[in-house]
Order: sequence, then C-alpha cells, then structure tokens
Amino acid sequence: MSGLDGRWTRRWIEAVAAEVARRKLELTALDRAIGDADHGENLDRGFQAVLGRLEALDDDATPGAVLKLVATTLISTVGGAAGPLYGTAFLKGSMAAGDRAELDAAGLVEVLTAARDGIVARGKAEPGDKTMVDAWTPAVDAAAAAGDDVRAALEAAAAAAAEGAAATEPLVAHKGRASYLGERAIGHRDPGSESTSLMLRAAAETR
Amino acid sequence: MSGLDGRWTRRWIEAVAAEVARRKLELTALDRAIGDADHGENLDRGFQAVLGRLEALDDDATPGAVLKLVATTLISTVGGAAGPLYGTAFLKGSMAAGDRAELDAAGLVEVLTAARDGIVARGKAEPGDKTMVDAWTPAVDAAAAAGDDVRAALEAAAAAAAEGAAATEPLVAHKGRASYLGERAIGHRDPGSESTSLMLRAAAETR
Amino acid sequence: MSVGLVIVSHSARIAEGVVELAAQMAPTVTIVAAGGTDDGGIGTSFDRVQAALGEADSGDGVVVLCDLGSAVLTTETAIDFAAEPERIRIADAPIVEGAVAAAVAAEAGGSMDEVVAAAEPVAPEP
Amino acid sequence: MSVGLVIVSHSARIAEGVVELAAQMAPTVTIVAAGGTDDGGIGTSFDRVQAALGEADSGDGVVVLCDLGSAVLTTETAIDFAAEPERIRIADAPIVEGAVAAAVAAEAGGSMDEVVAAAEPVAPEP
Ligand SMILES: Nc1ncnc2c1ncn2[C@@H]1O[C@H](COP(=O)(O)OP(=O)(O)O)[C@@H](O)[C@H]1O
Ligand SMILES: Nc1ncnc2c1ncn2[C@@H]1O[C@H](COP(=O)(O)OP(=O)(O)O)[C@@H](O)[C@H]1O
Ligand SMILES: [Mg+2]
Ligand SMILES: [Mg+2]
Ligand SMILES: [Mg+2]
Ligand SMILES: [Mg+2]
Repeated sequence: MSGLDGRWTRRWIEAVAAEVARRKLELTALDRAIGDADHGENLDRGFQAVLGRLEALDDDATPGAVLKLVATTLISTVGGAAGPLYGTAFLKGSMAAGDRAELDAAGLVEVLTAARDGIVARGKAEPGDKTMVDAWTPAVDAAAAAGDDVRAALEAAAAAAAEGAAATEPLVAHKGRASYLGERAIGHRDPGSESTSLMLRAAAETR
Repeated sequence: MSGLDGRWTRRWIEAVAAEVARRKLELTALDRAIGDADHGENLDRGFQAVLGRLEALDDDATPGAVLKLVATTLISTVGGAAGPLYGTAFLKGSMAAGDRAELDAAGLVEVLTAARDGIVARGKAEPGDKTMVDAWTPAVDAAAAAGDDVRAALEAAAAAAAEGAAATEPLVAHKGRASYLGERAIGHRDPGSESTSLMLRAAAETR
Repeated sequence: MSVGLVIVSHSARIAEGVVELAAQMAPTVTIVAAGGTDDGGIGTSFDRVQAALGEADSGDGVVVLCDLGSAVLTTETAIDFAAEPERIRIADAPIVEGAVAAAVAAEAGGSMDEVVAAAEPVAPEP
Repeated sequence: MSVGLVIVSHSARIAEGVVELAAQMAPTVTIVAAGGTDDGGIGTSFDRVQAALGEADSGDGVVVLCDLGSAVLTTETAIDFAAEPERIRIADAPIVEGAVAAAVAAEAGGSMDEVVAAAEPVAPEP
C-alpha cells in the first residue's frame, strides 16, 4: 500500500471500536480515579454507534468521508467531554483530508495536526494540563519528524502518544474534571490521553 | 383591658389570619411585580396552619406561648423567605414576652424590638434595603415613643408601619429577590413591608 | 419577544428544575431545558442542546447557562453547527443562580448582552 | 466516614439532580437532597432541611449548599434549632458547581473547613 485510503480508514476505525470495547473498563477505571468513571462507556457508546453507521457508507468512501461520519457520530453519542473533543478532532481531520482518495505521510501529518488543533481550539488546554492534548501533541510532532514513510509516521505517532499518556501521571490537572482534585490527581494517568494513545496505536497496527 | 393577655394575642393572630386570607391576592400581586408571586400564598398557608394548631393550645396560654406556636408553625409551613423571617420574629418576640400573663406598653415595645432584631439578625437587611425591616423599624420606634398606653403604642406602630411600607416604593432593593431587578424595582412596594403593616394594623384593631 | 434561555446540565433533573425556578420570576421568557444524555443518563447531549437552541430562539437570540466544563464543550460544538451562531451566547455564570438573574433580565426585555451581563457577576443576593 | 453534604434548593428536581451529579465524583459521600416545599412546590421546607441535616451527619459534620437567599434563611433557621450547630456550615458557593467541588473534597476525606473552602472559590473548571 502506498497511502492510507478510505478502506484503510474504515479498518482503522473498526479496530479502534474493537479496542475501546476491549479496554472499556480500564479506561473507565482511569476516569474513576480522577473523574466521573465514564470515559470507557462514553467512548464505547460512541464507537459502537459509529460501527452501525459505517455500514451505510459507500464502500469507496474517501478517508475524509469516513472521518466525518466518525466526527458527527461521536459528537451526538458520546455524552461526555470526549464527545465534542474527539468529534471536533475527527471533523477538523476530515476537513484537512478533503476529498483526497489517499493520504501520504504529509497528508497524514496535516490530518493529525488539524485534529490536535481542533481539540486545543475546543478545550483550550495547553500541553501539561493533563489532558488528551498531552498525547496528541507529541504524536503530531513525531509524525512530522518521521519523514516520507506513512507507516513510519503512524508508528512514530503511536509511540509518542503512549509516552505522552504515561507522562500525564505526575501532573496536576488544569482542565476537565480532574482539575477538581488538585494535587490528588498526581500519580494517575489521564483517561483521555490513554484513549488517544489507544487510537493511534490501532492506526499503526492497521494494515 | 389593662395589658395584652394571651386571649388578646390569640384574637390578634386570628385577625391576622383573616386579613392575610382576604388580602392574599394583593400581597401576591406585589410579589409578582418584584419577586416570584407567592408572598400571599406563602403567608396564607402559614396562618391557616397556625389557626389549626391554635385550637390545641390551652385557653389560658400566655402571650409568649401563643407567639411561640405562631413562630414554629410559620417556620415549618410558609416555604419562602417570609417563613424564617417572620418565624424568627415571632420566636424572639415570644422569648421577650417570657411567661408574663400580660404585656403592658413597655412589654409590647420589648416584644416588637426583639421581633425586629430577630428579622435583622436573620436577614441582614438594613433600613432602606426595601424589605419588611422598613416597616418594622419605624413601627418599633413609634411604639417606643408612644408612652405608657399600650393601645396608643399599638396604634402608633401600625401607622408607622403603613408609612414605612409606602416608603419602600421609591427604593432599589438590596436584599431578597427584588434585588435582581435593580432600578426596575423602583415604583413598587415591597410585599413583606406590606404584610408587616397588615399584621400591626390588625393588632391595633384587635380588642 | 425576549431573549430565550437554554439550560445545559449534566442532569435532566437539574435542567428541568432550573427551568421551573427561573420561570417563576420570568413567566413570559422561553426557557428550555437540555439536560442529561439521550438515554437519560448523566452527561450532555448534543442533539438535546441543538434542539433546545432552536426552540429558545424566538427572534431576539439565546443565552445559554451550563453547569460543568463538558456542558460548555457540547454547547460550543452546537454553536459551531448553528446557522446563526452570533445569535447565541454562553454566560460564564453558575447555572442556577445565573439562570435566575438572566431570566429576570430577559423578562425585562434585555438584549443578549444585557442578559449575559446580568447572569455573570451574579446579582447581589440576600 | 466523611463530611456529609445537604443540597437545599427551591426545586426538588434541582436538589435531586445535584445529588446525582455530585455523587458521580464522590460515590462514598453522603449527599442528601432537601428541595422544594412540603407539598412539592417551589420554595424551601424547614422540615426537609432539618431532616436532611440529621441524615447527612455521619460524625464528621455537614456542609450545606443553597441556591437562593430564602434557602439560606431556612437553613440558618434550621441550624439555630440544631443540637450541635457547630457541626454544620453553609458554603457561600453556587449550588451545582459548589456541590461538585465540595463532594470531591469530602470524598478525599477533607474536614468541614476544607470542604467549604473547596466549594467557595469554585475550583478552576474547563
Ligand atoms: N478542556 C479540555 N481540553 C482537552 N481535553 C479535555 C478537556 N476536558 C476534558 N478533557 C479530556 O476528556 C477526558 C474525559 O472524557 P470523558 O470522561 O468522556 O468526559 P467527562 O469528563 O465529561 O466525563 C479527560 O481525561 C481529558 O483527557
Ligand atoms: N434578607 C432579608 N431581610 C429582610 N427581609 C427580607 C429578606 N429577604 C426577603 N425579605 C422579605 O421577604 C419578602 C418576600 O417574602 P416571600 O415572597 O414569602 O419569600 P420568597 O422571596 O422566598 O418568595 C420580601 O418582600 C421582603 O420583605
Ligand atoms: Mg468522565
Ligand atoms: Mg461524564
Ligand atoms: Mg416571594
Ligand atoms: Mg418564593
């Protein structure tokens, strides 16, 4: 495969849905420690709805069309902060993808950058605020630095997101529900950074 | 009659209940203009409950015992700010009355002063804040200045309360719901000052 | 006509309760509840918020009161999808106390800006 | 054990909604609703507040969140009638946002003062 086409995008989203379902309790447990114990359920509700709607999509839908369907579905089904945040990310990503049939490494970086910028515009979090931005930002930077190979870019993004998620553990939260906890958030991983890492890991492993 | 005894106190409260029932819609209309349109209903609910409980009271109950029953009944049945405010007023009044069988003019002034101080302690309103305090304060002062005749003291209190209530009309409210209205409260009479005037007028007319 | 209000809460009961409380002092203002998730759980629903924004706008615009951060995020997303986003404002105010103050200002015929301003530094209260 | 919370609102629905919302982030804290009048109308009930104050105190004291001024007056009156008034504090905070912050602090084992402090300058929120 040269670039990432619509079918790849669909396989990726199916893999995300499967992983979210598999790790739902784990994500919710992270959110129980420093939030309201619903992040896994929220995302699972959203991605199960995505699976249902994907079936209605044309087999040859573009990456942008798949991402847009994911966006609108998450926005209207997730029910927590992750809904508007990931919804905006996928929406901005779909706009960056436009009607290209395939994304090469440069296109992927454009999409990831737009997604991250959408999350930041929506949630106003900065790096270090202990949110999903702490996984997205290193992922975008690593993909951009990975060169022309789209698979290398995906792998770099996934690895950087995983590190970014782990690096939220020592932080105090300045956005989201965990900000109520002050110093007591220290030692806990941000659930949204972990779900971001999950999504990008699934992308790196989707063929 | 020399002083105000328990039977007089009971007749007074019955007269208040009758007047509140008769003027319920008027009090509520005042509260509709600058509040939440329930002051008449609130007080009527309270004084109807008082009537029911008065029956169980000994015929020779002291003024203090009657006032205490009014206090606890209003506190638990009025449902608006007037409940804790008048409830506290009657409670402090009953404490000032103690177990005296009759109140002379000096005793009446003690009771009225305690009632007013109770309202101020509870609601933290100052004169001029467009509340019932604007009827109570001139009433207490007038009763204190009226000399040894308890009937003259009652009449002076009633007249001063009526003036005080009317004088709330040009004011901006600094306490209670009317404070939300800012300048738009100007031109409207405070409902609680009017119900205070009603109570003291009923006292002056009770034989 | 007057500015309409939308109450976006994580709890359907809070949103409905705020509507009944604020309506007491503002009987002619349109106040619409958008609380809870689509299946009645705790959270926010984009579809409920979007529908409420449409319902509350009778021509003079809409002011929105939100409880927690995710309610703001959902509302902002709905505003992005609105045909006339400039007719909607989110007040930076506590949901219950802000809604009562906003409702009183809307009842008095205040503009969107005046209604937002009334909600924001909550009016002095006893 | 932890500090208990009482939610005094003019609306039974608001009080119950605040309880469900705050409980999400504080599953082990006792949070008791005292909303509406005895006959289910809009207003506050001394008896409901008094009963809730008793129910919420499991030994570490109670912090109360109120909506409008009359709710504060009713609560203060109930405190005057309480056997141990020093075990009850009213937070000067918005009822919904303050309750969530207070509940989180109580869940963490905060003292009455700490719970009040957490509610009062509402914790920074997204
Ligand atoms: N303002 C924000 N900016 C960026 N990310 C945020 C923000 N608020 C919350 N988040 C992310 O959302 C995650 C929580 O999502 P979720 O549990 O679904 O929402 P909720 O907090 O509404 O229950 C957090 O772990 C954090 O990563
Ligand atoms: N803090 C206060 N101090 C003194 N009086 C007050 C205060 N708050 C309200 N009031 C009085 O209470 C009256 C309103 O009573 P009511 O309508 O029964 O209560 P609510 O405002 O709770 O509906 C006002 O007209 C005013 O006189
Ligand atoms: Mg959550
Ligand atoms: Mg949630
Ligand atoms: Mg009233
Ligand atoms: Mg009322």
